Amino acid sequence: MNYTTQEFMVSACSRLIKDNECVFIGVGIPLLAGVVASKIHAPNSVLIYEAGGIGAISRRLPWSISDNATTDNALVATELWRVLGDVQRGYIDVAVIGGAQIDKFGNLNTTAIIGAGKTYQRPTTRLPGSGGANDLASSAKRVLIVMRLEKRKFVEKLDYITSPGYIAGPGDREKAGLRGGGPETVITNKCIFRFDPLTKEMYLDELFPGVTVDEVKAAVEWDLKVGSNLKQVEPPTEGEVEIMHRIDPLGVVLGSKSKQENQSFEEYYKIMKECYESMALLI
Amino acid sequence: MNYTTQEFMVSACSRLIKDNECVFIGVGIPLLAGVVASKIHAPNSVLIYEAGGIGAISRRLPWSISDNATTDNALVATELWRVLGDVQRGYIDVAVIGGAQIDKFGNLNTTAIIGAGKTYQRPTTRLPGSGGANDLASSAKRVLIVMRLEKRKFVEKLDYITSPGYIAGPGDREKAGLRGGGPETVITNKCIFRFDPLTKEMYLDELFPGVTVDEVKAAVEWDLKVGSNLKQVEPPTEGEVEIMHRIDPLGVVLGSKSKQENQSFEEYYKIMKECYESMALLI
Amino acid sequence: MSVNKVTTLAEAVQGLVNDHDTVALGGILSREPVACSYELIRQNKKELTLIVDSHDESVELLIGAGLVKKVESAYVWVGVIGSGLNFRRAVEKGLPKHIEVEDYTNLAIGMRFLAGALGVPFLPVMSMSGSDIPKYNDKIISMADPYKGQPVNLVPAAEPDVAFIHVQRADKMGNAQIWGMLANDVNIARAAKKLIITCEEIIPTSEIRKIPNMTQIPHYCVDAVVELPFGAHPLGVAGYYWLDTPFRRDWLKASKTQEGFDAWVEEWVLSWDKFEEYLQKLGSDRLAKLRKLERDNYQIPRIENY
Amino acid sequence: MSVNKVTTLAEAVQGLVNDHDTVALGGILSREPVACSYELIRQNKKELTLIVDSHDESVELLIGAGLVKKVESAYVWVGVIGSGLNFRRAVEKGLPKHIEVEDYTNLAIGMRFLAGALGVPFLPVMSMSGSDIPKYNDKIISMADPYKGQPVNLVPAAEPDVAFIHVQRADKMGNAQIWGMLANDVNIARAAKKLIITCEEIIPTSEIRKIPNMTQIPHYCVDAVVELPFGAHPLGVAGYYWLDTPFRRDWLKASKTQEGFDAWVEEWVLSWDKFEEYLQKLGSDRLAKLRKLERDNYQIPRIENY
Repeated sequence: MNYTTQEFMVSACSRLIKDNECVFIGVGIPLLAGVVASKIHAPNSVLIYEAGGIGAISRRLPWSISDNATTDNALVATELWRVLGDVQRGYIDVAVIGGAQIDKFGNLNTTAIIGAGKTYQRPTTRLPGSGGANDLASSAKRVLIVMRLEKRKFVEKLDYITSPGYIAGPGDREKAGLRGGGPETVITNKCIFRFDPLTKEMYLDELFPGVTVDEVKAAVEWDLKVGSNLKQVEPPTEGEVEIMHRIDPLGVVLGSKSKQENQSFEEYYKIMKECYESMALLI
Repeated sequence: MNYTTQEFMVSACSRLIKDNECVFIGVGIPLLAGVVASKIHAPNSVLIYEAGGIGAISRRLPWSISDNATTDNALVATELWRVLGDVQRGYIDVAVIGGAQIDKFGNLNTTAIIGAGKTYQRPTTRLPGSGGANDLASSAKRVLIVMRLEKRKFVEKLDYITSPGYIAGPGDREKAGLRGGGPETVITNKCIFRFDPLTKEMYLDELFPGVTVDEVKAAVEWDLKVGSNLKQVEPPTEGEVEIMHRIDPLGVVLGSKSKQENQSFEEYYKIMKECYESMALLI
Repeated sequence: MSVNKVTTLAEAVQGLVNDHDTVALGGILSREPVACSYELIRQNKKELTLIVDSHDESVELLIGAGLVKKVESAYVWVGVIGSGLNFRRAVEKGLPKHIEVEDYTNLAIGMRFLAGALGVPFLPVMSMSGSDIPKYNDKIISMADPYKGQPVNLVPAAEPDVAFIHVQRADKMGNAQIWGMLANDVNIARAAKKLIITCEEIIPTSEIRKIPNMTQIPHYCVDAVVELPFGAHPLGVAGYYWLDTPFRRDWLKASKTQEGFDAWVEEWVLSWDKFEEYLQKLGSDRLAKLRKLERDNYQIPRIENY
Repeated sequence: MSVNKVTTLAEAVQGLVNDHDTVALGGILSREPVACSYELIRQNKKELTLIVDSHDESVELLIGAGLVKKVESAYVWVGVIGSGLNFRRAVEKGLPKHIEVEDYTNLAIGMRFLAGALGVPFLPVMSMSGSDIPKYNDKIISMADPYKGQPVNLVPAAEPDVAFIHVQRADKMGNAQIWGMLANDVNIARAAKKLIITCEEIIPTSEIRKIPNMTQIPHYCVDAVVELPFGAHPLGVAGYYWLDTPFRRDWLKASKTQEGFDAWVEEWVLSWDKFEEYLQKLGSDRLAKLRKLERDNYQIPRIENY
């Protein structure tokens, strides 16, 4: 059986969600991972969206952390500051976030690639900013990071630290007064990284089938350490893959982007209807 | 026509409420005053209760700032801190509060009559505390005070300032950073006091019929000034009195306390039913 | 999603409350957790510190029974019907034991709970300047705000060991929906280290999902859920029952002396084994009438999904 | 109680918004006041400072049209479907004009609105320590809290001159009931000096009174009420309509160049006299389908009083 990297990433991420956890979730791969987990091994986990939706059972794939689907059949529909206040208070078990740049201590940049001779106010590439990612990185008990392993993303030094990982090393989170546990795992399209409990440095822990250590090292700017017990990522099960496709029959996350590029309104309408009808069967 | 002092106080207080005002109201005389105002000259005023009820149209006389009746048919039912936050933000036009002791600058004590040789922790008479009164005294645009004119209530020096009036005189509220306008009027069972715009000192402005200046002065510890244009309080109209009795047919506020002392549950039930049936006619 | 937190009040109090705990109570007059105060008295939990905004019976009872070491509050009294006799006796005369007082305003207590709910160490308020409240309370820190130089008063986060909140409806997970005035309950629920929800009715989670905007307390704040109809008697619960004023007047009369209060506790709190017996003692006719006085005026609306 | 604040959007913007104003926008993706952004562009209100948490089209449009001097925000982008091209172009290349940025987190922006709503000059947050956010933002003041010595970051109150919030339902006085996620709207409403409510439907005050717990914005915060069905298009409104993704994709494609965006604004924002014409241009069939995609999944429940 063949799997796409997206399916691999969703499956790998979903397995890191435990039963009974409050899971603070972003859209895309984390969302699919959360739903797969709740249907397979974590039936009592609760998905939480930043803008106020807690425990929704959506029949539509949410397109953001705040669209209408994030409160469909929810347990709670409330305010953004209230939900992020609950994160700060320590109620959230696990958060899944992404980034444009990451360094070896798991610090993330989603604000700006400043670039040579440029400034924060006039950078080479402006990115969206923190959103709630810094709040989650600061206070969630566990943090999972999902991002593609590509050149200039796993860097020696960030242009701007948007969301703290272990900052400059052991003890720094405590000194900064951050209560969350910091990053635990980085899930990419080629491998999974974890963090050394003593040095807090990111190391290669699991490889996707067919990926080599050298291939990973080539994409990482710093001198990447490899775990003493390098594992291979377990492939998705058929059950996992079936569920993710029922949730995303139009391939928003799992499919190719170009497929949707020139969709007419009529096609969009038809696919959206199919999507919620398919999901209805799952509930 | 004869009027009771309670009827006089309700009427006098109600006339100080203007149309379109947000009126932050305590129970008892202020509540009746608010309802009378809304039925006669201030149809667009909105009554606000501290524990979260805004704009209720109750058919039952509320017994507190937080009972079930305070949100009956309300415009908003929300949180205590939110409503008092709105006071602090400056949304409230007029607040009506009471006190156990008052001084000439309109400062109020509702915390403790400490007494000679006693302490705050072990006072002669412990009182309930501020509740929201300090918050209202600090931030409401206008403050009306309702209390009986009795010995040892209008004192030279308070044992404890619970709610600030003009503190120690002109400029003190501004120095303390208080945004509300401070006390405007004190309504008693014998007269109405106001505050000199320059000295901020309380002076006698209106007498109830049959009450003498000396009688008032005798009950006030400091050397009370009398307004240059001493007026007589206009008696209640028949319309006002009719409305207040329809709202309080069991005389909780208007009647004598002793009447209710030994009421059986059956009597209570019957009177409460009459009360809301009577009020239903008014809505 | 089906973690079941339903238990009995006796078990919840036994398992989650310790002597010397700091305790917060929800509601104000409406929805005060009076039955929880009965249970704390029955289990004789001692040396409690209470953090409350403005409370009536739920606090008066604990003070009168000698369980309380300290009260951090804005207001302790018995509404319009009388004074806080137990509170006065304890503070003025040290009977049955002296309690330490720490005064705030309602907004300041509200901000203490909000700070606790947000996980921040303090919040600023504009109130209390120019009054004696900060003078007698070391925990209030006055400062000039670093932005505009305005005087503000900081109050510390309230982080009670345990809180009791009585609501209309909750599911077995603890998702609680409160109707009518909310007092400070949304924040108390989050500020507390342990939270016991008592409710008039446990409803299916599917009912909660019909109107998630009404869920003020999410399950993840909740440690125990107890179904406890009339759990606020003699006080009221919006949509469920109105104030039992004659009962309140009777216990207030009894509270005129410590002996009178002790006898009242003996009769109304210690004489039964289960709360149902307390309700039987009141009689079903009386309870039905209290319900009618409320429901003739207000009922929780029926929520119809399409 | 019948003060009528109903007006048209054109009049509200004309009367209540000035050049150089600080402007806040409600919603996030759902209920973003997109039609209000159209109207600001039509009236060419200039040199605006925006304070927003995480926004999509409502902010992108204003930036692309050159109305914005500065953005104080946590996140500006176009959801999952693409980048914030206008934002990037303005910050990176100064087209159509450079905008100053001031970064926060979503919680920090939320606390800025909460501070404004409470009338306090600042609030503390635990986030942002150990990151570069405070390094580039002078308004964030780091301090050791005076209670426990913990590091906290103070953020200043947001006090926008004017805010736009699009809701499902409001009455003529301005009492607004919001369903689904609330974002920061409850605080934005209170923090703003002037507030314009646009809504899908104006409902009678008697409907508001059926469920006062759902009134998140009291009338006393509100300066103008505008009935504006589809006022968030192409974004969604819970219970009313779903995202018009193809429309979003088209304007995003147009935004790839400034010229493309300008032409898009000409066609979709400046070519009509009334918002109804914009809706006619979209076509009633398309609007009906967007409504169906939403209502097959979620409708605002019917509230039945007994």
